[in-house]
Amino acid sequence: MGRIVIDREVCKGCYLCIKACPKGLLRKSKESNLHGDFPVEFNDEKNECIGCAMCAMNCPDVAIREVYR
Amino acid sequence: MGRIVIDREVCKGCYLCIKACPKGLLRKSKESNLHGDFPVEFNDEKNECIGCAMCAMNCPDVAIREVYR
Amino acid sequence: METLVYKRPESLLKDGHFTFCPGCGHGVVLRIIAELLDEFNLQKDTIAISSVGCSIFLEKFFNLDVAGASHGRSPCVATGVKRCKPDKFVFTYQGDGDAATIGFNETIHTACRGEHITTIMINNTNFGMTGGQASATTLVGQVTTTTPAGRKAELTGYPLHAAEIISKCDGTAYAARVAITSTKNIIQAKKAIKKAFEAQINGLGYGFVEVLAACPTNWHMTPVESVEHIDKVIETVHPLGVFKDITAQENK
Amino acid sequence: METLVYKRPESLLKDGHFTFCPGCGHGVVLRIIAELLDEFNLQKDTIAISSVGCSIFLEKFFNLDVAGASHGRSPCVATGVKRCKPDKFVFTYQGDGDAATIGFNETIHTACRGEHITTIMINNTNFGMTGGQASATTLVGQVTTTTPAGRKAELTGYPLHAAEIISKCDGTAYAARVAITSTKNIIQAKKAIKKAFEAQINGLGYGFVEVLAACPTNWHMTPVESVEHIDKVIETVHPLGVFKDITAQENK
Amino acid sequence: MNGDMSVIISGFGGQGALFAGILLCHAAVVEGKHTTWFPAYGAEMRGGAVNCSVNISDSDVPSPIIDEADAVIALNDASQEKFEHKVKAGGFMIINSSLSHLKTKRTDINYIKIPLNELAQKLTQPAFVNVIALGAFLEKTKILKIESVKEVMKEMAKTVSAKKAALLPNNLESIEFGANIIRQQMVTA
Amino acid sequence: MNGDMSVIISGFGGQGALFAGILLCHAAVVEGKHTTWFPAYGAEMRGGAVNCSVNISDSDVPSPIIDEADAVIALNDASQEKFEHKVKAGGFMIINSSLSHLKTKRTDINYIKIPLNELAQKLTQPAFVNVIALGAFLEKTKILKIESVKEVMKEMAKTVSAKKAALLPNNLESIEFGANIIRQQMVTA
Amino acid sequence: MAKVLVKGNEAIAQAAINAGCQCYFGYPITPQSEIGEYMGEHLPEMGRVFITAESELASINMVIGAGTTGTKAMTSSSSCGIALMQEALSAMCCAEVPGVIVSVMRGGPGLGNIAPAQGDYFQALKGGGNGDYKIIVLSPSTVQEAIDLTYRAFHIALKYRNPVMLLADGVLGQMMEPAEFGEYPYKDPDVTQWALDGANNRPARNIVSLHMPEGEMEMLTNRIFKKYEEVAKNETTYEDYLLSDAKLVLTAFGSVARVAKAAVKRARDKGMKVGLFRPVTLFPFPDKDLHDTAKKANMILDLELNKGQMLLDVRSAVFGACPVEFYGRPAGGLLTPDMIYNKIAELYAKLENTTKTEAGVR
Amino acid sequence: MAKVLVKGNEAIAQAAINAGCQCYFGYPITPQSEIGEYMGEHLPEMGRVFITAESELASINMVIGAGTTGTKAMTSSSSCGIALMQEALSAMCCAEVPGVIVSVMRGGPGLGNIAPAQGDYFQALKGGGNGDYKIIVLSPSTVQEAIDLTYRAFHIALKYRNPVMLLADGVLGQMMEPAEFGEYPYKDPDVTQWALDGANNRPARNIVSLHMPEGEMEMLTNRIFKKYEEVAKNETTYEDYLLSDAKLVLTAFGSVARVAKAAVKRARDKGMKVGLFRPVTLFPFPDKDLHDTAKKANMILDLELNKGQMLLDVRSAVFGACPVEFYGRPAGGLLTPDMIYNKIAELYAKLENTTKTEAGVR
Ligand SMILES: Cc1ncc(C[n+]2csc(CCOP(=O)(O)OP(=O)(O)O)c2C)c(N)n1
Ligand SMILES: Cc1ncc(C[n+]2csc(CCOP(=O)(O)OP(=O)(O)O)c2C)c(N)n1
Ligand code: SF4
Ligand code: SF4
Ligand code: SF4
Ligand code: SF4
Ligand code: SF4
Ligand code: SF4
Ligand SMILES: [Mg+2]
Ligand SMILES: [Mg+2]
Repeated sequence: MGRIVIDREVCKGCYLCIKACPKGLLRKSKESNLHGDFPVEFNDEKNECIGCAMCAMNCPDVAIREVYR
Repeated sequence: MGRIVIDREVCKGCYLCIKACPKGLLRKSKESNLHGDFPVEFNDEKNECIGCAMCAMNCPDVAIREVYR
Repeated sequence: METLVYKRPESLLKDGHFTFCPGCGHGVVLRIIAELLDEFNLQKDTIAISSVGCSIFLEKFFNLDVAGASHGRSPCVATGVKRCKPDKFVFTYQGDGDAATIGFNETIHTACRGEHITTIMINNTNFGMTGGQASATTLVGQVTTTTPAGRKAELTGYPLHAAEIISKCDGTAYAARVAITSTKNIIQAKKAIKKAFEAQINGLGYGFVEVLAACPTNWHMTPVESVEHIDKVIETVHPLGVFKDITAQENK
Repeated sequence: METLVYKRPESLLKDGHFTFCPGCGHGVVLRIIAELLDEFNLQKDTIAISSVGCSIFLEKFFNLDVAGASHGRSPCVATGVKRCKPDKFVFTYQGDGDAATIGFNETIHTACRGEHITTIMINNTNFGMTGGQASATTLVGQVTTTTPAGRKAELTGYPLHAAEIISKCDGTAYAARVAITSTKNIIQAKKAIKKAFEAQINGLGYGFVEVLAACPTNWHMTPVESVEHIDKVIETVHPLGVFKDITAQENK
Repeated sequence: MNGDMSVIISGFGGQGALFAGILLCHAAVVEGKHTTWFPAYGAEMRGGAVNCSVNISDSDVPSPIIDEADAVIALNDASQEKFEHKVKAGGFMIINSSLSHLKTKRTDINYIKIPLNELAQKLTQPAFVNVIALGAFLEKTKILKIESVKEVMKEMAKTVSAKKAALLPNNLESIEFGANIIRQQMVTA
Repeated sequence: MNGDMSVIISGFGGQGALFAGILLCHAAVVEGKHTTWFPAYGAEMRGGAVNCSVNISDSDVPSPIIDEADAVIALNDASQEKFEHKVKAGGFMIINSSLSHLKTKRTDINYIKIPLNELAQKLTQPAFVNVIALGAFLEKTKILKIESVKEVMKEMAKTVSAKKAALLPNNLESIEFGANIIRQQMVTA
Repeated sequence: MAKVLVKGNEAIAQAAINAGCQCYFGYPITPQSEIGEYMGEHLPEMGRVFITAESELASINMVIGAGTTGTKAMTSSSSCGIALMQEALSAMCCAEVPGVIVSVMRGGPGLGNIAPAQGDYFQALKGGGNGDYKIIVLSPSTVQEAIDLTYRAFHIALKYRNPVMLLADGVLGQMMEPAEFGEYPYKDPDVTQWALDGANNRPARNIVSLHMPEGEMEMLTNRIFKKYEEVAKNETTYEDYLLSDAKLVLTAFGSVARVAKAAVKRARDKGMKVGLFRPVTLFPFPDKDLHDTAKKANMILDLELNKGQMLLDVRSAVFGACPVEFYGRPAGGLLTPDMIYNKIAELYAKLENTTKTEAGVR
Repeated sequence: MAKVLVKGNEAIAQAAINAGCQCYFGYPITPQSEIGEYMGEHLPEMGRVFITAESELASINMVIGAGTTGTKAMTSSSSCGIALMQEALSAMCCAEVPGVIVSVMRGGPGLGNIAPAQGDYFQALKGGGNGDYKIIVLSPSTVQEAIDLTYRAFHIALKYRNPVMLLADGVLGQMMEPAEFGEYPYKDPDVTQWALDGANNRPARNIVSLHMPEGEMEMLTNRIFKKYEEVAKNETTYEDYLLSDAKLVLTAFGSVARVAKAAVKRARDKGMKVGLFRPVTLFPFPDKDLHDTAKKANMILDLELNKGQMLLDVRSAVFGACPVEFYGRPAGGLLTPDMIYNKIAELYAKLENTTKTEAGVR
């Protein structure tokens, strides 16, 4: 059971993490951040996150700051 | 039966032709030329030259101007 | 109890954030480098050489001493630094324009000299910073701002294969081409960069890692399309692989 | 009746003579080039690019139009010439310092572009003209004026293998290393240069021939010792061979 | 209003500040006026600040660089901050109130606050905040005819890619909409 | 002869014109004099012309470049041709008559013709025409002591390769022989 | 032909095409990459040559190759890129190879920044190449002039067999204004007398820059400097803007000159006798004309986007005929009409209070 | 220490070693290859760094690397080799990287020839790098001074964190004369405050030349030019040879100055009031001193082995205080004492016949 921390102001909305997450736990947010980008949000209602950090590894902006397992 | 023409003023006395001639028909001259080099001379008393032009091919200075066969 | 399995590497500046475009490959590679510096505990002993291209602002990203080089010359600057500070860890971070186009001579001769430095070359097959013109690694057919009709081999020739050539230099200890297009490839890329770092740390010679990376902005693709493009198209021209690894030979 | 089986090639200047030292390898290669220009009847249609090194005075040897390049840049000058005069025959004549040291980037990128030109590179493993300093192709252990104690790999690395690297460029049609140390080798060398010329004539791409040649003066050897040194020592480091020949591949 | 006009259009990369200026200049040429366009770029790759200075005149324009502008169009807060002091006394500033909540600082100029991003949502998508602002600017100044800009848009559509050309109706709608904002005084001061 | 002397030594590459000048300068230093040596090289790789200008003086030598030389040593014909006009009126020129059969052109200078190459054959081989000429020059001018040059030769032999050091006796013999040429007037005028 | 709205960089590129430029060799650099991009789009279509070279070193040497065949060729770059061309530029002057180089200055030194600047006056005019040589340098102030001088550059490069540099700054390269292309107005000289095209039934030719025999280089250099005197006689060009009665004369080149004009206009409105002397050719520099102008003036104010580079030529030309003041900003700082006007007002006030002053030393 | 007979090039090399030069990076070129050869022989033995770089571009950038660590490093080259270093030199000044560059001028332009010349004054002083920057340039006239100025070069490079060039000509590089090495006489500044050696328990440092934020480069340039004012104040050096009553003042640098001295001596013997003003620092140029000298003189005769390069600085400094004449030979032609003497006699005769003349225009 895992958890991730996203810095939504740093996220640029490239969505490579969405592609990377084996559990499909990331999605585009509906609200833009201060830069006008639509960051991703962590959506793990069913506690599926395995803390594999694949999302973080694929993030070009280190916007996924922490991953817990 | 061959023959070669050496330009003794152009010859710089490197003696690569001596090394190249399969018949040993070239030798260092005893007199220097105007540049102070001791050119080679063609010494084919027994008419051994086969006109193979190996001497000319090895000459870095095109000092062996002509080869006849 | 929750354990922290991943965090932002310490070798990055606390408040620094990358100024790259969304989905730009530079970010992933810089993070990998920072992670490795953390793992090797090298942050304090590193001098990084920045080069001219989108990554020019290394000092704004890394908590490292940084010397800036002119376009293509970072291997020389690195050589000067390393020869004066042989105990320090010295790497150059360059683009394909920098390391393989204007500066390929410097790269090659540094490799031949077997300098104990490491070069990470980000190959996004174009000059990213100046707006996406064709570089020496641009694919035949690739549309760039200087080849709007696609690069034509008859007119401007063929892409240069940097890692392969560098592997032919006798001073090279390690040369590889990797990509960062998937978790698997990212893990591979990190391994390769680690190997190249170790070549320096162990005094074996020059380490060179070419990383195929996305430039979504100039490719006019989304980031996701871009990484797919690398896997599907670019890797057929610039194949992934380890082209030289003198430790592997020793092991044999 | 006597037949003339060999004469001084017409493409050499009538009154020109080489200003090289006795036994210098440049002379043999220039003669081979002149012979081939005669054979291909190209004298009238050739523009030769001279480079900086002992061979710089091409215009004093050849009865050819000559453009002089700065040190290392003759492939660029040749490119400019050839692109403007695609029907002319264009070759560069360079040393190892010129083509493989300061100018190796130009050589490589010209090869990658597949320019329809030919490069003859005389590798005498040093800077002849300036007095025998170490170049990129200098052997480990070789004594030169800048390595009076012999080139040390730990300090200045390893020799660069030009022909091998050029063969890795996709625009290269032909790349070979030859020597002119014996009649047999001279015949081979001429064949290689002929192949490289044909690559241009037939529009196949870039031709590159590296010729191992003696520099007796700076090697402090007699000419005869020098050619023996090439065969015995230099060829073990810079091996002879054809590293790329796209016509051979086609034939297969 | 006489025939001379200097305007600075500023925003972050992607908002089209530069393009709005280009449209304006082209329209000036259509009307036979003298004009200059001069861009400036920021340091960042992502979302960097950009702006352009546009002069329109009946006679020669010596300096493309503007000391004091008759008008400033600020498409975001940073632009407002940077250029507020550049407006000539008596001039005006268009502010994108969707992205800027900064207090205005001057009393000797007019402010035209338009919630450009919000208004843009009401149009056929995509709609263009830069073009909307340009429409407003032209209606306010009457320095050039809206029709001239439309003509330019149509001409441009002929030479660009089909994908871009397809946006012509959106552009035409945006500029007209921008003009209407002024006509209908949908602005806050 | 006062303490000032300017001499040009010239020949083709390999004849040692430059080295003769260096010996001279070193000897000047040994005797605590001021001195300059300045070389010039020709364009050819093979047998190109080389020369050096040497000044010896009791005071500062401002110019290493010589307009008019007190003496010229011409080791071959080309050197004679090139430098004959450079000799100061009243000065002299040593000519290597083995390699030069040119007519002399001036009446206001002295000529010392020495068949250097032929004479060298008489010495322990190898013998050095440049050093022989230097010996003659010194004996003629007495500007420096032959002994000083010998001292320099001995010092030099200590720092060079064994192969070169082995030539010390030949050098010593050559210089002495050169001096003897003058002493015994084995010259033609 | 009608006026079209065109960006400086693109105007230069199109003008080069109109001038018959057959080859473009270049390496991208801001703020002039549009030139290469424009060429990359258009030249191949026209069957002309376009190569993105591996470096600026390569570009300029390709230009040399083209030049030796008498073909019109061009490269363009900026600041640090131009720095890499210095060896070749010197060699070109020596071997008398024609070619056109466009330099669009950005902020320096070093990588500097990409803002407009004029810090490369020394680079263009005094060069970092070795030896005595001169590049002919043309300095446009408007987009129209960029077109006209591009035409002229191609012509005189061939005419004098010398490199010609179009020295623009980032303002001019990046700005747009309406301009007219017209037709290439020159009749170019015959190149067949010297160009390389194979020694077919004529003596072989060579175009080289090494000349070892004693005295040969000196003679050559002197001959080339005679040619430069010709160039000076025929080509020296400057703009006289309200100089006839000017007490305070501004000197400025390129985009600064047009900004200065705005300030001069304002000063004239206020009754100040101010004029502008704008060198159009930076080499040949209008020494004599400037000296004569200075003799009639009370003061010269040199304006540049640098720390004072043309200033040296101005001082040498003025040579004490009147005092010379300098006002400039380096490395991307811009001079605006206001700034210049204020400086004018300040100096003019002083002038009113003094008579002709003694020459100052920089 | 006793005087030894030493060749200019080797004196420079040995002086560099004495000065504590830890690294030499270079690429051979006549007439200075002896410097690299000397270093290649001695540095490795001493455990110091010697690399024959792949080019001059590489050499100077290696010097930069060494310089960023605060290590004393040097390169040497000639003419076309120095041309290739221009980009890096500009970057060094911008990033404030110390380093010593020895330039031994040969005949130019282009490959030119290998004869001594002074055609690279502009190259050294005005540069081909981009932007506003200054290299400190020291010009020795004797082998002794070559040693002393090499010492000084290493010191002030570190002191001001700027490249320093020793500008010698082929005469000085190739000639031998007795000289004394002595000890390196300077106490060098502490570099640990800025040098790169890993961000260990201190904030990370950077030494870079790109500064994009608006105004940053301008501030930086202005600060560096303030530093240059410091340099000018502290370091400006020239030699005054019989100037006090001179009516005709010769200006010359490097080896020409010593030849000129011989001519001055002769002229003085003939009763002519002639003197020599020899700038030792070419940047900082002794403007003010020269101007003051010119004010007292009736004429200046500038002598150079080129077509008139320092002349521009001389004219700017003199600025009309007296007329300036030029006499020079380019591309390997030498000035001899006779030639200079004759020119002196010619001009002096004119001077005697006129009073102070009006300032001419070059
Ligand atoms: C000498 C020189 N030439 C050109 C430039 C302009 N320039 C800056 S970045 C760049 C290209 C960078 O491309 P690359 O190295 O591939 O890096 P990327 O931006 O793609 O990561 C160029 C050509 C320069 N700064 N200096
Ligand atoms: C830019 C530049 N650097 C250095 C030189 C000096 N230089 C002249 S020839 C030469 C070396 C030539 O060596 P190579 O190319 O191997 O030719 P070789 O004489 O051995 O045949 C050098 C370094 C130069 N002319 N230009
Ligand atoms: S840690 Fe793994 S499972 Fe969790 S969000 Fe990231 S990628 Fe998905
Ligand atoms: S990968 Fe990073 S930047 Fe991209 S969308 Fe995910 S969190 Fe945001
Ligand atoms: S032709 Fe052949 S046989 Fe005759 S001399 Fe030459 S090498 Fe000897
Ligand atoms: S090879 Fe040629 S140069 Fe050498 S000795 Fe024989 S003839 Fe003479
Ligand atoms: S232009 Fe390309 S390489 Fe540069 S930051 Fe953007 S995506 Fe990355
Ligand atoms: S120095 Fe060497 S390469 Fe040059 S001419 Fe002499 S032998 Fe040939
Ligand atoms: Mg790239
Ligand atoms: Mg060689």
